[in-house]
Amino acid sequence: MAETLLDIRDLKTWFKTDDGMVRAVDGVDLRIDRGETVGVVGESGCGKTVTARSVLKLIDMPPGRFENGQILWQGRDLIPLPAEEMDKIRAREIAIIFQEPMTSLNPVYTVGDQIGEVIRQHENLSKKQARDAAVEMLRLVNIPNPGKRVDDYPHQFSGGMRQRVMIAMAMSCKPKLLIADEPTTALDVTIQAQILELMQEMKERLGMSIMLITHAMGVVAETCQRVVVMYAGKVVEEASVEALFGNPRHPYTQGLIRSIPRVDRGAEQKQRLEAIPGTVPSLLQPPTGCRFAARCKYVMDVCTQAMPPLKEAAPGHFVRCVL
Amino acid sequence: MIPSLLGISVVLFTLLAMAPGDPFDELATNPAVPPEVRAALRLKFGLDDPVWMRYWHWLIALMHGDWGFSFVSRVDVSTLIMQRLPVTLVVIGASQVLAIAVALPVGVLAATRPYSLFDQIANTFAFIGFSLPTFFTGLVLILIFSIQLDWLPFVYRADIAATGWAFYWEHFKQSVMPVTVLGLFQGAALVRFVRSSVLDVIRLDYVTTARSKGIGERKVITRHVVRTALIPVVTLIALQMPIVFSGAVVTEQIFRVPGIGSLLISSMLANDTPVVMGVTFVSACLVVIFNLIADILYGWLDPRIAFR
Amino acid sequence: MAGSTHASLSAKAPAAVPGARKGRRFSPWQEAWRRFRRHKMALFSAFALFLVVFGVLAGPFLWRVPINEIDFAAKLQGPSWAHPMGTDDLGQDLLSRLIYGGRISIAVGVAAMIVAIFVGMLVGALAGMASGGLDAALMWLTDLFLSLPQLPLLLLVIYLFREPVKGVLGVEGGAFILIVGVIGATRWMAAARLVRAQFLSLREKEFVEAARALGASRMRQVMMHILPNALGPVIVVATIDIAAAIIAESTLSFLGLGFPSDVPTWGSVLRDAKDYLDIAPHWALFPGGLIFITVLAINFIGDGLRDALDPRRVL
Amino acid sequence: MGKDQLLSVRDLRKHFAVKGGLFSREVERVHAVDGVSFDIGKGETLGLVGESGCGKSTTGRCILRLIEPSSGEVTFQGADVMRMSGEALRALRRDMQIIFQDPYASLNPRLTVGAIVGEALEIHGLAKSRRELEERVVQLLETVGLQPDHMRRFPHEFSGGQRQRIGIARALAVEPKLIVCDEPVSALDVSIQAQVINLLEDLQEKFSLTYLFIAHDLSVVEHISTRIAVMYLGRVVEIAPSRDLYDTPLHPYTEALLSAVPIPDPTVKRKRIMLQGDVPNPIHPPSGCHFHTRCPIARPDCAQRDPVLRESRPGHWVACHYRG
Repeated sequence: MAETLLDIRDLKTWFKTDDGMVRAVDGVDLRIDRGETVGVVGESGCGKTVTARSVLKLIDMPPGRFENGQILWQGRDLIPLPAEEMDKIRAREIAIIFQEPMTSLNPVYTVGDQIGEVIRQHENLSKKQARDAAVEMLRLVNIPNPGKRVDDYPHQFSGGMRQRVMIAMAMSCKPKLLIADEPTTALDVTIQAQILELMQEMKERLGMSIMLITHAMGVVAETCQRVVVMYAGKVVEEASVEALFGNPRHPYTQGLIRSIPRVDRGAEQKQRLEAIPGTVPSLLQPPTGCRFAARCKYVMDVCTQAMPPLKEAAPGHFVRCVL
Repeated sequence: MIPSLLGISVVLFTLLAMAPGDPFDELATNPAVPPEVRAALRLKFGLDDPVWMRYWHWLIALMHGDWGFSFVSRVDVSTLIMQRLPVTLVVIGASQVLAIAVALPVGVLAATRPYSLFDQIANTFAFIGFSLPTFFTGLVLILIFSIQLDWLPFVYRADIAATGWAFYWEHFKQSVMPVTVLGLFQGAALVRFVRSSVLDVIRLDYVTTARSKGIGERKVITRHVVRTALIPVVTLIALQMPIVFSGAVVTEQIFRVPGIGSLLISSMLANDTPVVMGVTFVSACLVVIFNLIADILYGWLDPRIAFR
Repeated sequence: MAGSTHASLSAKAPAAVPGARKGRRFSPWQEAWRRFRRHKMALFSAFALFLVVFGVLAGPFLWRVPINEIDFAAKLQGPSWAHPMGTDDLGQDLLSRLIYGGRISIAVGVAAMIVAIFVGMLVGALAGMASGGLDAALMWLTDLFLSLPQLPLLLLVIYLFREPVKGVLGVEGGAFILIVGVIGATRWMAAARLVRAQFLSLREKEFVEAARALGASRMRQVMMHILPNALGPVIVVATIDIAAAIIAESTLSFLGLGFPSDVPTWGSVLRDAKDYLDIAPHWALFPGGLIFITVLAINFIGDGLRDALDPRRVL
Repeated sequence: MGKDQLLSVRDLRKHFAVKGGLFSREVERVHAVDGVSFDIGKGETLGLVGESGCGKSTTGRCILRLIEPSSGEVTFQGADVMRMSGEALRALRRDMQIIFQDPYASLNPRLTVGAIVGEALEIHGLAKSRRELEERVVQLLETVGLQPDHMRRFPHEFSGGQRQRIGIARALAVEPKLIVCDEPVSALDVSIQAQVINLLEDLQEKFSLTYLFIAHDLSVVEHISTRIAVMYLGRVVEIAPSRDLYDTPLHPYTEALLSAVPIPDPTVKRKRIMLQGDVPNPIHPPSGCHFHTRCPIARPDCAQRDPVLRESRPGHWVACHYRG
């Protein structure tokens, strides 16, 4: 078995709001091994982004706080780590890219400055050397004419190019893990394909792992080896990508897969979409039982009484359902 | 900039032209001026010309620095203003520096620790600061530091009979109160603005990106937050210049600082119209110049502007 | 002040899922009141302002000492039972003079705000609905007025027009109209810019587009969809404008260019008092304190309203 | 297209002026819509797909005259939409409606749901009394799957999917014939998307509606549309029945677009056509065929000649010099 890089255990990240405590992440277990791509899927508000940001402790505290759990990075818990120690992990060991390439770069500095800043922080380089390294990174992510573009400001780049710059920045210290938080959601489909391919290429070149946060099942199916499905702050299913799409066990996962229109199906297979009725429950006072119970078509009495545990239904296939 | 100055000159001229009576009333009521001289003056200043002609002549004269003649002091208005202007600029400049020096750190600190005790105290003082009218703060300071404690003089004297360090010390002592009054009033409004501007920036995605780089919170705040948050602050400082001038007029009046503000008030009370017009125009010009400086600073702070 | 940035802070926290407050229903105005109530200083200030306004309105009926009763025997006295706020150099009762002055100051503040907001909304709405030439011209005018030094201009206008207006409208009425008009005329720009910005952003909003697609007339679009949504920030600016106008009026009076010298306003009482600071500090502290408390209360209420009506803007 | 045609668009263009400099002169022009033509038959759904900035939303709004087009013809039920004004335009508003993308921005936060849905009835005088209006609003809410007591609530009390239903009820109030659906499900979560798509399909059947369905998501468009028009940089590059378009795409852009759509099935392996670079700036669109800068099969003359949309197979139109 491969070496475990990241091991999140029973993580609870809650937010204090005017209306009460929002349990955005409410007991999440997640493991990422060296060299693998793990997809974390779920709808908006399911806690996938908060989980990702919790790993790098990028949550504003207050209003957020770690209520419980451990984030073990190569065996070391990050939660109690002091800020200076955490800064040595950021970018050098774990890097992150975000959904909105348009707003993720500081508009008042050149992209060269911003890439150079990371490099100089973690490696002892001169300004000139850092600039050269930034040019090299831009070349690596296939930005045309990197020697010239390194002095351009973010607003002079298109959305897809900015995401490339973000990837260049994230890769510049050769991290072991890249957290990609909806990296292609804001991009057009042809640009999305380019970025996904670039990430794949980077992964192979640097031998790193990827934690891919997304709501698009298609993206997961095409890029990940293992998938974690989240619903209302909890992991409901975890399996290899083949097992998850071939034999989804949780009713939510099943619904999610069946509610997507499939462009590859012929007319004869075309059918009405299977919608999941209702809406996501409030994370302020989540229901006591299974959080999906109110929308589940197989719901039973036992579902509303206690939260079912995440149990191994088949080797490597975990599901949080009594069925 | 030129259109604004022209606009201001039109506003001023319109006011002057609409005002009843004639700017030469003062001369008219003065028995020492013979009627034929008055008629000659009317002709010279073209008072019987159509309005636009009068405006044109007035504008040309204005641009040549020919701003008229003070009826009271019997000197050229431009000379009078040039005598008084440096004092005002020093007071305003010093108070702006004080305001920024107080507001920047306090505002940034308050915004990085929202709802902390520090934030709440800073916020309360900011509210008190800009709710206190300058004339009242001035009187209270005089009451405390000049009358009760007798530390500081409450009359500003232009002619200090001292040399060397003593000269500067006296100047410093008499400037403390006017500068403080004006500076704290400005600073209070600025604290709130800096705080909100920083709060706006601190939520942005690129600040999270900066944090994820592991460069440390200090660098994140100074390099990535403050720099961008300053952009709207610069605009606000420029936009507030008219208010600063208003404050300066009052402060100069209270502490009897011989600047253009007190010149304005004394000329009004003495019905010295050319001086009143001149001072108003000069202060308008200064505001426009400050706006221009702000625009330049803005372009320098924000690279996106240059490409528009 | 707690509360002034609630919205901005919780923006990062995941949005509370709708339906979280099931059963409790709030109209937008109720929601605003709920937020306003959380701003403790604003609530307290509203109470303080109510006391001041009630005091100056009901004061003359409760405290019947005439404002101009001269009593040299009692001049420059500190607070006492006979004169709760002391007397001035002519032995006139300060309490009744300040009650009278408060009426003027607050009336000027409110009236000048109405003028400023009316002009500002008119200019802003016109500029915001008309695009192109008219918009550019109106905004140029607004920027021009913004760069005028307000106080010198105020003083200039009053200096030039005081006499003729007095001739037409009488001493006190003339001064009132002139001061209100001039303060209003130099303070409408903020409202104009704000209303224009609101209109520009709102008229592109999809719900306005939907109304257009339904065939709503331009008037209906403005009155039903744009204006009600633009109103929140305008109310905030209007509130703070009252405070600014009170300061402006007091400043004019303090400089001796406001109301005629025999009319006691808070500013003019302070002006008279400033030469007696050493022997009768109470004379200056009472009017100054009243201006301060009134202005502070209004500013806090404005802040509370901002939290309630316009959660995203902070200044 | 025959006599069952409801809407016909010919050579529609919209240029936005980019203003700048002193006195806001027009300095540049964005060619948002650059000569678009298509027809929609009664009861069908025409999908309009393309990437952001290709002009698909502008096209939809120009048809409704929410944006005044720069030139071109729009004929609705035989009437010239471009020349309508006053009463005729008001009448048109009853026949053509729109559903928006952003369920948060598309409902006036100050009005109750009842007022929002009832507004059209009020404007067009479709209800004689307060009671009749309320009854009609209740009926509309039930049609889109909401409860009658929802009419007294305000938009902020609803989730995204429910708000989208309110927007649909508002559009249905005037009993339109054509509804322009402008990215109606893009802002919704996957499970909610399916609810809204199903609702739109049900309503189409129930009220024999015609849709112009604008979206960037090819799988959604393919699912709901009878025919699909693909747009690139202000122009339609291909129109075909939806299955036909998927099975045999002719235009190289359509081909690349289809191959880039991720399939939620790890067992499906496809060859992906990777397009190079980004969509060019619509201020300076490339000469000739707008796609030639990224086209894998471009030849030198593609930069010179504008391709015209021609019928390569019955019902399958394509604008390419070398395909079809």
